[in-house]
Amino acid sequence: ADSVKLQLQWVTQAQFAGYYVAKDKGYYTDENLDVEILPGGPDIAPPQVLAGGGADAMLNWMPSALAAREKGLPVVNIAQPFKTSGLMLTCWKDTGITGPQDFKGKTIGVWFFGNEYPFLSWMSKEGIKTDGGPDGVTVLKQGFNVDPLLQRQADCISTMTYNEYGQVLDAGVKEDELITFKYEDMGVATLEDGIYVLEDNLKDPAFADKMVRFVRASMKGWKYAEEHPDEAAGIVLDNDATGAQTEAHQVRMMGEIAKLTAGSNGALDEADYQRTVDTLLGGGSDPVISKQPEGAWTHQITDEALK
Amino acid sequence: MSVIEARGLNLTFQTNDGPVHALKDVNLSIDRGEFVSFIGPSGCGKTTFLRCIAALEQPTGGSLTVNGVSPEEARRARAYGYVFQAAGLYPWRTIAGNIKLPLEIMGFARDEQERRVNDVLQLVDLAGFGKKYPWQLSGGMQQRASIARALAFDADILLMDEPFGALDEIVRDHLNEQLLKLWARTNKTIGFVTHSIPEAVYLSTKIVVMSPRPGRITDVIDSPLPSERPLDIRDSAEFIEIAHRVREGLRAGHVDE
Amino acid sequence: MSVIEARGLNLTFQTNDGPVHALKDVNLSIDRGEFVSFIGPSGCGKTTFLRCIAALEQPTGGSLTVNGVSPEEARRARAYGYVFQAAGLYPWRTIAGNIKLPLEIMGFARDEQERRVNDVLQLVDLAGFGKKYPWQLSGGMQQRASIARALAFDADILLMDEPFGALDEIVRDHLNEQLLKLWARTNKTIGFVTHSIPEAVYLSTKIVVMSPRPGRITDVIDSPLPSERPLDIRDSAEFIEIAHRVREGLRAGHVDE
Amino acid sequence: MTLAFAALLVWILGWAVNGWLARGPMANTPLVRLAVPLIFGLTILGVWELVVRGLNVPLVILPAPSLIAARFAGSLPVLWEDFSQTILKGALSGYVIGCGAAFLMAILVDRSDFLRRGLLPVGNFVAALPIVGTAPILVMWFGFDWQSKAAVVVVMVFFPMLVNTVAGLREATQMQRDLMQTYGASYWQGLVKLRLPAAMPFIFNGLKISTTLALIGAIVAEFFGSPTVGMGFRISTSVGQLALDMVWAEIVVAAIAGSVFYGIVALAEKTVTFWHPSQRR
Amino acid sequence: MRSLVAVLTVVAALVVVWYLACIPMNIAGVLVEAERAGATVTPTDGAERRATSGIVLAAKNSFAIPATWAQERPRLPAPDQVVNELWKTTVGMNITSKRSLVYHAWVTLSATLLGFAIGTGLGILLAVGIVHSRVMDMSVMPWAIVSQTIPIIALAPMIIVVLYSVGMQGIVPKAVISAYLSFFPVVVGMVKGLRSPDAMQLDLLRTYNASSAQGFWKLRLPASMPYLFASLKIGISASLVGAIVGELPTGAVAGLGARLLAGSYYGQTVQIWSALFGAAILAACLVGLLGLIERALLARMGMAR
Ligand SMILES: Nc1ncnc2c1ncn2[C@@H]1O[C@H](COP(=O)(O)OP(=O)(O)OP(=O)(O)O)[C@@H](O)[C@H]1O
Ligand SMILES: Nc1ncnc2c1ncn2[C@@H]1O[C@H](COP(=O)(O)OP(=O)(O)OP(=O)(O)O)[C@@H](O)[C@H]1O
Ligand SMILES: Cc1ncc(C[n+]2csc(CCO)c2C)c(N)n1
Ligand SMILES: [Mg+2]
Ligand SMILES: [Mg+2]
Repeated sequence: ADSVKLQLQWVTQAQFAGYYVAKDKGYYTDENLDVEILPGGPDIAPPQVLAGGGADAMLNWMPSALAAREKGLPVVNIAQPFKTSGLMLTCWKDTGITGPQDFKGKTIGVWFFGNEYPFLSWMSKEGIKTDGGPDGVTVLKQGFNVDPLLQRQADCISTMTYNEYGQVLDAGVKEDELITFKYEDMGVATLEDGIYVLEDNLKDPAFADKMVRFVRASMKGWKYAEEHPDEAAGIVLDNDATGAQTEAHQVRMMGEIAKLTAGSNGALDEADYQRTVDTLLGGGSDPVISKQPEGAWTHQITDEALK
Repeated sequence: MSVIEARGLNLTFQTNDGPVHALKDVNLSIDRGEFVSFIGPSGCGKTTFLRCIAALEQPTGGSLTVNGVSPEEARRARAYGYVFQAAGLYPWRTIAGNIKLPLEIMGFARDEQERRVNDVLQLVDLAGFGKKYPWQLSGGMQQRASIARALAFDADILLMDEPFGALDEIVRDHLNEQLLKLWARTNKTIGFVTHSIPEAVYLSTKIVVMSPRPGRITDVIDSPLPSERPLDIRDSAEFIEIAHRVREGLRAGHVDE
Repeated sequence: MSVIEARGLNLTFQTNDGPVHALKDVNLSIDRGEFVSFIGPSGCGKTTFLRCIAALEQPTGGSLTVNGVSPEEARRARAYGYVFQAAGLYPWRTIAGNIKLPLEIMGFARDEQERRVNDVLQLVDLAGFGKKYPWQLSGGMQQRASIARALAFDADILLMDEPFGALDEIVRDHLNEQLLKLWARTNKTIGFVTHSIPEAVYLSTKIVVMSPRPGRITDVIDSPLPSERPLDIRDSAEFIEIAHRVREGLRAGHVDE
Repeated sequence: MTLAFAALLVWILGWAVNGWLARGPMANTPLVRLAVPLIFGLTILGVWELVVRGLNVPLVILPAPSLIAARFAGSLPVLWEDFSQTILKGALSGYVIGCGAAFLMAILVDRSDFLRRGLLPVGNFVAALPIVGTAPILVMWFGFDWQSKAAVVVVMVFFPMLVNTVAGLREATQMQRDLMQTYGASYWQGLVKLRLPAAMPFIFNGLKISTTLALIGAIVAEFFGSPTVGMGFRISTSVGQLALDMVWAEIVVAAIAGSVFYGIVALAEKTVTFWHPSQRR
Repeated sequence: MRSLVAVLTVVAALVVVWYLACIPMNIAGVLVEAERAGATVTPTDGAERRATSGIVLAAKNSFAIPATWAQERPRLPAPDQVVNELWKTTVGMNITSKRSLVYHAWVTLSATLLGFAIGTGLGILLAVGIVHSRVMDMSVMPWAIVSQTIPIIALAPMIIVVLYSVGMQGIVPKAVISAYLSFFPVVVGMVKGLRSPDAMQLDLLRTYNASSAQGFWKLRLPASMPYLFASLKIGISASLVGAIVGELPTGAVAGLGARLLAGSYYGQTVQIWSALFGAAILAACLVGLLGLIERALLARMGMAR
């Protein structure tokens, strides 16, 4: 069987259920693939692993992937299982925040490590400075949990609909104590969790063929996971080596993830791509990418896979 | 009047090999102005006895008084100058600084400190070396500095534990002479540990011969030598006679080895 | 035949205080089977001279031959047994193990090693202590063990740097006797550093008196004493006469201090 | 390939020059003592440059030294800001507080045999708590700014310093203590005139160990939450942005800062403990 | 025996302080929870409460104090919570379970031991080189010091990626990081130890015309043993920290580091603390084990007194 290594961008959780389901259900084996799923972590950069040859494909947020491309690492999106963005800002209502313009003077937790681009684009679109001045926002590099919000060290933090937001609620906070801003709703959504490979590799027909089979099986896994969320969550739990995940949490996450993958058959929607690029380029003074990317995506694989 | 008075003194160290009887039933009385030497094989308790007098060690039995009070009280009254077997100078202080140390602790005035440091440096032939650090001096010079340190604050009782062990014979002779002169001038009471029979005989008014396991006094010899003692007194018949007696005493203590 | 031959030997140490003339124009010749003592005040270069002979120090001038070849070559031929000022036993080896050390290094056979260890232990009165560790022995016993170690491989030349400095007089007398016997029996050439005039006179066929700054030889005294020397030879007129001469020589070297 | 071969050549050459210098007559001059490690460092840099170029190692894996140098020179303002946030504010204040507190504690502990027996094992246990676990907790307690970094540093340096100082205070020999006794010296006189000076080599040992700990602690703690400035922040963010040249520029800053910091403490040690055999030559 | 009593006393005192500290640390959170549950707390206004110190809050709401020791996500978990969690995840669980701390400790331990072995071996080799070669001494030693000023956590991901790219995964990258942290104390201690024989001991060997190999085996090496063990004890805890650091960027799939991270990621303070203590206990055991080996070895060498 052909071996494929997939680098995730975070630890094993339902966010990556499709791949685990495909592996567990034998979809990869059916395609004559031997897939190894490499969990990510707080300071593992999937593009770096890809560049080092440690993985054949990676999952990444498109802003981060495009930035890597500009840095000279030619990564290409070959499939986009996530249709919708799950990223949002969650704020305490009692801070008086009602809209983006109220962020001025507030403290906001943001994930860095390549995940800061959507936020920076949004802020520059709103014309809000992020350097901590009185009429800008004070940005904190947020750790891995929702403590900054709960401990009131930040007025808002970044959350994913499927994960951290649930954790905030789990901590006993009522939804009406909070106000949330989904990037999707604010019109600054960027594509998340696409599958990327190195451009040069794609020229190799054998590799391309491998990816075709990989994407096909993966999408089959995703669709199965969408339809059987409880079972998918169970499969993810079985694959979690840390033993730290709880069933309730993964089931809920799977439910939310299903909403994000729902609209996608795996092929990248050009309009979504263009919206992402525009958002990133639109960032006034400090854009994340400086020019329209060329060849950052291809339908070559999905066309074949979805035939 | 008796300055140091030991009655049935015992000291037993508890070690993990069992108890060590470092001192057993030691009786001794030393008068003001006496020069007493302690001699005996290694491990017979000479150092231990000196340490008891200086209240550095607590006897486990018997009584010991110094100037009529307990050693502890005498220590607090700063009755002792003590010279250890090794020089034991503080390496971070100059020679002068080392000699000044007890003076600082006892609260002497600044200029008095200077004066005394100069005096004792002169006395031990180290004038001009005050600014050096201990490791810049030879072993003999270090030992002399440590003697100077013990002399600086002019205690009534001077306890010296083999102070000249590391020196060559000429320097040793010279310092012996100096010490005798100092003693004659100041009328201090001196307790002096040595391994050298001639040295003990030459210096002392009283020689205490000790023997080990358990540490005890086997002989106390009062010297009939005059207090005026040129170096060549060591060739006199009287001297040789006393030396012989000391040697016999020592040899007796060695039989068990 | 002359075993050790020094001609105009010089050794200057470069220190950051300037040069130290440890040895200056030293001329000496030692014949096979002689027992030569070196005596002199601290720092006069006794140790340095011994170290030059053993090729532990490189002279800066003059010539020095041992057995007709350079000290370095003699060292490679393992011509020396050296006893240092302190015992310097390896704490992780038993007494027997310490004595075995040179034998292992020189590649003696196993059983030969055992035999020699037992022999020399006997010789220095330490039979039965072979299995003990150094720190389980008294200072005197350690020193004897270190002598045994130097004797074990039976070198022609024995160099001893104040080997008995730390011992009390009785033990010292005893070891002096033993050493003389050994020397008489084996006809080794011995270089011996000491601070004690009686010791030097009692042991030697030749006494080298040295004086410091710069280190040089001020007197070489050939002893007329017979090779058979009971301890009480020390009370003989001849002995006292030589001792006197040595003392005078030493005193002369001390004037500048 | 030829470049890789050149790398080998550079290595041999550098090593040969050093060998010649170290065995030469000037080996003990300060100039050579400085030159030899420098040449060694330059040799490594040369080899690194040639290997990276020769084997076409991707920038996002390992940038060449020349690139790092260019980035370093081009980012001085940012580097300085990060340096002052992490080192000047976080590491230094934590170092001073941690070492100072440990010093005072050591003097207290030293007075009581009971405390010493009880506290030191517990202290060793606490010192074994891995920083990657304590840092998130302290960030949660002390907030995102430099205060939490200083707290991490305090926790990291406290026990090594305590253990060393306590050991140092017991360093005075029995004879030196006895001497103080014969003078009837008070506790404080004994402390100031004997035990503290005698403890200095140990105290400086603790201070030296603590320098590197302080630096690492302050940087690592920023991985677990920080404002948008600081060396740790920059390193972790730049890795995510694949700006490896920036990462290495920060590492260079860390190495320079660490070496200078260490050097200053070592120099102070040399002047204060000039009397100790290890400082004499 | 006396030491045991002393340690227990100190521990007891610390536990008391710890319990007391829980009150002001956790009270704010407890009050928010109580308020959501419908209790009346003073002051009632949340903003005002946040401006009040923990001690004052505790005084005004003494009814809430017991709850500060039993929160689910405390700022500072109470000792019994940590001990409970430790118990539950070690003794109370099958050790092959992924939820068992013993399983994770084993994962970390294996990387630690491998790293420690590599680091110690490398450290000793370097030390031997430094002692026997002036060039090595002058060139390498300063850079060894510099190497320790580099924050390993910054290098860790790169080391992992580089090793990934040459096909090494799993335990080796972690062990490399742990070796990087442990080699330095070993070098320093071993250099000191190999240089500890005094001039006289070295001269003695010269009079025997011993070769430098003989000098190494018969003098330098045995003389260095006490120093070696002192630094091995530091080295092994450094190794452990290295293995834990190495677990973070390797996907943190298993091991104490993964537990720390997972606990941190889900705000499970109790789990963080128990993993933290697990790590410290593991370190203590390793150091203790080395101590026993040291005692046995030095006793066999006759150096124990
Ligand atoms: N602190 C101690 N603990 C246990 N035993 C001790 C202690 N101090 C001394 N001893 C033992 O007490 C005995 C007497 O020792 P002391 O030091 O008084 O002998 P000494 O006559 O001064 O010998 P030396 O001439 O070698 O200095 C010895 O057997 C010694 O081993
Ligand atoms: N390695 C050295 N470097 C510099 N000076 C030295 C060195 N070794 C010895 N000296 C100096 O050389 C002189 C002679 O020293 P040496 O050790 O030979 O004296 P010694 O006669 O053995 O004295 P002692 O009786 O004190 O042992 C002294 O002044 C000493 O300070
Ligand atoms: C260091 C680091 N911080 C944040 C993210 C952001 N992120 C992207 S996906 C995801 C999972 C959400 O539950 C998270 C947290 C990251 N990748 N690495
Ligand atoms: Mg004594
Ligand atoms: Mg000498």
